Amino acid sequence: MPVLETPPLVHETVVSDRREPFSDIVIIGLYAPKIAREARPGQFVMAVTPSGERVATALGIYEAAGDRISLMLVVVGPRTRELALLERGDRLVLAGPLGNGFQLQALGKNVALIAGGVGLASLLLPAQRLLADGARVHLYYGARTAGALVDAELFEAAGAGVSLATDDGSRGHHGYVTELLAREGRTHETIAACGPSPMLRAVGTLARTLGVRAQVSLEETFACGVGACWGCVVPLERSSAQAPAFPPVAPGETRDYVHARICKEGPVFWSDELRW
Amino acid sequence: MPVLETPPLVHETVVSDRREPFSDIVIIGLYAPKIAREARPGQFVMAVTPSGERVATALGIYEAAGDRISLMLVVVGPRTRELALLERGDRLVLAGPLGNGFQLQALGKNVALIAGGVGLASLLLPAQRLLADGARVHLYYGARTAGALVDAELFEAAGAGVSLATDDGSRGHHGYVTELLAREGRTHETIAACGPSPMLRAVGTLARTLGVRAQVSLEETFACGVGACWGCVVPLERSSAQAPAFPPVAPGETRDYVHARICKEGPVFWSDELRW
Amino acid sequence: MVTKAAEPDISARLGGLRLSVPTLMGSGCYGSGEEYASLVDLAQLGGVVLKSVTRLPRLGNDAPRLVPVASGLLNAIGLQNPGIESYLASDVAKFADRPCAVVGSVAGFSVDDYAFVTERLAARDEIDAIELNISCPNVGAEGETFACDPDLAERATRAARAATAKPLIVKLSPNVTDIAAIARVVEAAGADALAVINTVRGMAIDVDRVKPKLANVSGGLSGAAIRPIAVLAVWEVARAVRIPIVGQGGIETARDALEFVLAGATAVSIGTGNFTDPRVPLAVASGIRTYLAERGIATLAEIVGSANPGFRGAR
Amino acid sequence: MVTKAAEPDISARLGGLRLSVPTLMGSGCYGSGEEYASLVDLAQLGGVVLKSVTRLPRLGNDAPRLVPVASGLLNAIGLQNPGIESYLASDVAKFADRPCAVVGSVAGFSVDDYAFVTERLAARDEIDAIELNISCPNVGAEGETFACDPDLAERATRAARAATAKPLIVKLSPNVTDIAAIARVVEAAGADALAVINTVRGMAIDVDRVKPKLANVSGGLSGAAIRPIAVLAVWEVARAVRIPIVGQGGIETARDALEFVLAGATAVSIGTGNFTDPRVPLAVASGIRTYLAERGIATLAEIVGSANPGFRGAR
Ligand SMILES: Cc1cc2nc3c(=O)[nH]c(=O)nc-3n(C[C@H](O)[C@H](O)[C@H](O)COP(=O)(O)OP(=O)(O)OC[C@H]3O[C@@H](n4cnc5c(N)ncnc54)[C@H](O)[C@@H]3O)c2cc1C
Ligand SMILES: Cc1cc2nc3c(=O)[nH]c(=O)nc-3n(C[C@H](O)[C@H](O)[C@H](O)COP(=O)(O)OP(=O)(O)OC[C@H]3O[C@@H](n4cnc5c(N)ncnc54)[C@H](O)[C@@H]3O)c2cc1C
Ligand SMILES: Cc1cc2nc3c(=O)[nH]c(=O)nc-3n(C[C@H](O)[C@H](O)[C@H](O)COP(=O)(O)O)c2cc1C
Ligand SMILES: Cc1cc2nc3c(=O)[nH]c(=O)nc-3n(C[C@H](O)[C@H](O)[C@H](O)COP(=O)(O)O)c2cc1C
Ligand code: FES
Ligand code: FES
Repeated sequence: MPVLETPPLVHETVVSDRREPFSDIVIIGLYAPKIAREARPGQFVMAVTPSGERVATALGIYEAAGDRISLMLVVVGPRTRELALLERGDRLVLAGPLGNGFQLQALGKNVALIAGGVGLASLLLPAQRLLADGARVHLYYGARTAGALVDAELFEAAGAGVSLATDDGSRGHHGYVTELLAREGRTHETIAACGPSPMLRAVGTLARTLGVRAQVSLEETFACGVGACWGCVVPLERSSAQAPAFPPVAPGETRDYVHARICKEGPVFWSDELRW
Repeated sequence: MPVLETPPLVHETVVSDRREPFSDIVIIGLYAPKIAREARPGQFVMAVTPSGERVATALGIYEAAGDRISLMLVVVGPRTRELALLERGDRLVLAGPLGNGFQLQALGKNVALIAGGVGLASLLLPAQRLLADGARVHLYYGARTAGALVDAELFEAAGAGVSLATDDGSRGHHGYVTELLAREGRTHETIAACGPSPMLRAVGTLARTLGVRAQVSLEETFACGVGACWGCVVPLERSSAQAPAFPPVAPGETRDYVHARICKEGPVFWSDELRW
Repeated sequence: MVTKAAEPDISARLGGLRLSVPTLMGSGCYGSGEEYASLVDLAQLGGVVLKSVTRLPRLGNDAPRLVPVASGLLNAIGLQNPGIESYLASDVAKFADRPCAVVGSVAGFSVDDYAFVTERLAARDEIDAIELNISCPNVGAEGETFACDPDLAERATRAARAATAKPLIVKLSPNVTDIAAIARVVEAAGADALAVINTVRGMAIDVDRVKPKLANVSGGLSGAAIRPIAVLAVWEVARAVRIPIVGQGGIETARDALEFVLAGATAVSIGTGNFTDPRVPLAVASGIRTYLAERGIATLAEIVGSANPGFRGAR
Repeated sequence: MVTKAAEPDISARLGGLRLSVPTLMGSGCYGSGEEYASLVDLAQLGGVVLKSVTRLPRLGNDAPRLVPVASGLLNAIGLQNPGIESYLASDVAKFADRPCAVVGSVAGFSVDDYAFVTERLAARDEIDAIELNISCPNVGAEGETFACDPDLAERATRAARAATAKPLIVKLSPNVTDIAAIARVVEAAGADALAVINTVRGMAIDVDRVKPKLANVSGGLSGAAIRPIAVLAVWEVARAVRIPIVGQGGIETARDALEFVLAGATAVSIGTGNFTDPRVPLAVASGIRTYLAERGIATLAEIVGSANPGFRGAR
């Protein structure tokens, strides 16, 4: 096949390194200078399945420094399984960086980060940037078991405090990570969170209880990743600054929210504006 | 998933070695003691696609010695592409050995082997056995280009003579491998051949011209590989010893052949009994 | 935590046919069982649906008959079979020693064919039940017409019903706009159960040789590719009829099979899955047991249709 | 040996619509083009079929709307769109600067809807042609009914035809027994071209949560999984009508696209393929050029339908 011109946000990257800190958790480093340069904290890429035939996979940009980025994968299905097999020297096509990241300014100077499982991947760049900008940052990190709590030390190295929780009690708090914060009370100005939907809903409730605002980064199934297919929507208050103008209210429509595209208007939203 | 009892002809094998003598030609060695012990020359295995979802792939048993067998793959589509990625230590489920191999007795004591491309894979064991039984064996081996003529030395090491041909003339005879034999005239008692269908048809014509009989091993798409689906048929003379009794002639049926299953009645047939 | 109670009961009833394991092997995919005996312990299967048999012998379509496609397989066998007389004379006796249920499959080109072959085949003790294949897409327009036309579907079913008292499973085609409508008339005509679905019509073209890959031009698409189509068909049929459903189309894992069960299938059938890996039926059965055990559910029957609020069937 | 002649001409004509490259981007998959502008040079596309628009605004189905399945995707967007008035007021003007053809897509729930929206949309200069989506499976039974019923298909087409003189492409559904029959009435009703096929109805069930994965329960299956179904649909339609066909369903490579062309499609449409890799449309166009060049064929039009002996269309 003839070589195709590569448009601005499509990149042919090469795997530079790979580690597997726990079973089914794989971190692949990639030589991807443009993405490394341009990524804003909380943005993601769409990774093209090497064997084709499957829809590309949305992955948070985990690390970005120099010419290298990394992606953190948890193997849950066929696409992550295939991506997890990539080895040093293999090629990977990425589209990105895409989406709006966290609104770091609005998070203020004393931020609780809450990560559930692989949600951690979208929080390292925000942590580093917040800390570099002089904020205090504490990571609350939950996973099913001790071994799955990977890389907390990268956050410590950047200067964040870290508290851990596991579902099975094998390390840190025995239970949900949100319980840790609930117990502490209001010790942070804002929250930034990423993880599975049930956790993010709990974060929303917690934030309301504590009287702080939370930005949550959603992980849903994407198809296009660029706002073209309207497949990745989440119900959002019509009054949200992120609410798309589209569509206007139809006669007879009883639903009083709009559908925002997670990939385009998000993936980060203010939890108190979500209607889920 | 609980471990399943493995029935007699289903084997969980492990890749012991791998080499890639030319681009898109991969030879994988497997620890598969039962198959190594039981394989008859010309038999095949069904290889389960590691990622699932695709029909298993029929592959000739290339080498078999001690606890090890090997398979020779030419990457032509998604399944061979995936199998070609297997590396040392990876697991591979194989069903086999399956099918009837070559009728070595009937080949006599002076045999021309004709291999087209990856068809070579089904001819090494026959060559070794024939030579061990005191026959003279000469391999006529054709491929598109010099580099794709791999492993001829394994045949030489076993004691066979070797003549080569390439489509592009980069090594040996410039043209089809069957032309080599046609030029030599009737210097062998019988022929045993494996390769793509057009080549095997040419072998049939050649054999008729030379007045010798030929056993040809067919490479068609299989589904079950065990005779259950009737998907892999080839038209065969009703009078052939390999013709299945099934079905009897229907009233009004104008086709005067039967459909034999390549996987079950074959994969090796006498070329003068095929009606293709 | 896993409840370590008694093994869950995964048996299934299709009218008068009781399967100790809820897995049938799809017609045409498993021969008569013996072909797979060296790869699988047949006693661990619910049963085998035999290759469809017709009134007269059929040589079937010319080769090639198979094309692998994305997540699936196209086939156009064309009902190669020895015809009912030769089948009764030479083959049927061999089914007596199968350690699982044996379901005969009947195909035809007229209502009378269905009646005749059903009667002859069902009369044999070796046959536990009859599946009526009114939905074979690979024999010109003839075969499938029956499952795509409510009137023909009804008449074929009624004729077969009159021809035997053994459990009668009628196999439906997905190549219709409203499969539930066909299911209703087939139920009314006396079917004991429905097999949902047969293959979806499709084709592939060889762009190098500029001609269809199948000698028959078109064929039936099976395998994982059609699973979403099949699950929806079961879902819709389960809202329309009260008789049990045998769900099929792309089942390769226990989770796949459970999609069908939760949609409303009492049992499942595995065809192409055997070609991807002959251990699939065993993995499906053991995975279903595990699923039930982990949830403390005693019988598979309890969860039939439980994701489907409109499920009308008897569990 | 590769003939080093002039670049093959891969342009395509759909009635009065001329595409310099024979690739349209499937409705609903490519927004209005601008969403993909950072990933693909839009000037290298034949055109973009816009997201379907309806008379009134629609909020669409609740989430989740997407489920990845084997070699494909299930979607149930439910025609989220701003309604024709708001669309004309705020969106359409932006299409003027697209460097490729812009095809408006019209969906509806009544014959009158199709006429009204077609007239309003087609009146705008920014719109080069209209695609009539009479085959959306994700809006309850309503939408798809039109493409599954010859009478409704005919009336919707006739109404849209009367509403505009611009090229009119009518998009057919695979969820029928005989797509050629629908194609014939749509041709007779005045369509300039046919889009074959829309998505196939399907669903998936979450066995952990014991409920359908899509909020809408069922959705439309697209991607490589449906390619064999789509190629056969094009093959059959191409034997039934003389107007050009836009083939679609699972196109990811030039070879896939060529299957459709050889079956009888004048142009192709790429939807889900963009989700597997945004470079697919570029690879398809360049791969088609290579295929023609290697065979010394000067124009794509020459090979339209060339694997299909029953092809009746004009090349
Ligand atoms: C903005 C964004 C950022 C993301 N970042 C990351 C990231 O950095 N790293 C990461 O790993 N993921 C990330 N994700 C999630 C990732 O995109 C999805 O997990 C992806 O869809 C997985 O694809 P898959 O084919 O492997 O699994 P899929 O086929 O999509 O299936 C995965 C889901 O299906 C269900 N499922 C399927 N099979 C099974 C089974 N056998 N057992 C149990 N459940 C099953 C489960 O619900 C499971 O979560 C992100 C998503 C978004 C939207
Ligand atoms: C008894 C037997 C023994 C065999 N032994 C061997 C063996 O030892 N080694 C071996 O390698 N094979 C062997 N084969 C053949 C092997 O089983 C097939 O090649 C297999 O089907 C390939 O699967 P695939 O998914 O890679 O390709 P498939 O998807 O099956 O497609 C391969 C074929 O499709 C066409 N095709 C698909 N895509 C393209 C494309 N992009 N360009 C051109 N053509 C294309 C070609 O005709 C090609 O040959 C054997 C077959 C049989 C029956
Ligand atoms: C090679 C092959 C042959 C088949 N032959 C028959 C048949 O003779 N009669 C029948 O009713 N169904 C036949 N089928 C359909 C299967 O029984 C099954 O209904 C269908 O393939 C869907 O299930 P699957 O995806 O598990 O294969 C055949 C399918 C295949 C793949
Ligand atoms: C997410 C998604 C949204 C779609 N929306 C529409 C639509 O609004 N109107 C329409 O006519 N077709 C719509 N389709 C169908 C596609 O345009 C296309 O016909 C179909 O998906 C088959 O082609 P593909 O396999 O290349 O995607 C949609 C498909 C997808 C996957
Ligand atoms: S994934 Fe297409 S709009 Fe978000
Ligand atoms: S592959 Fe099934 S009979 Fe040969």
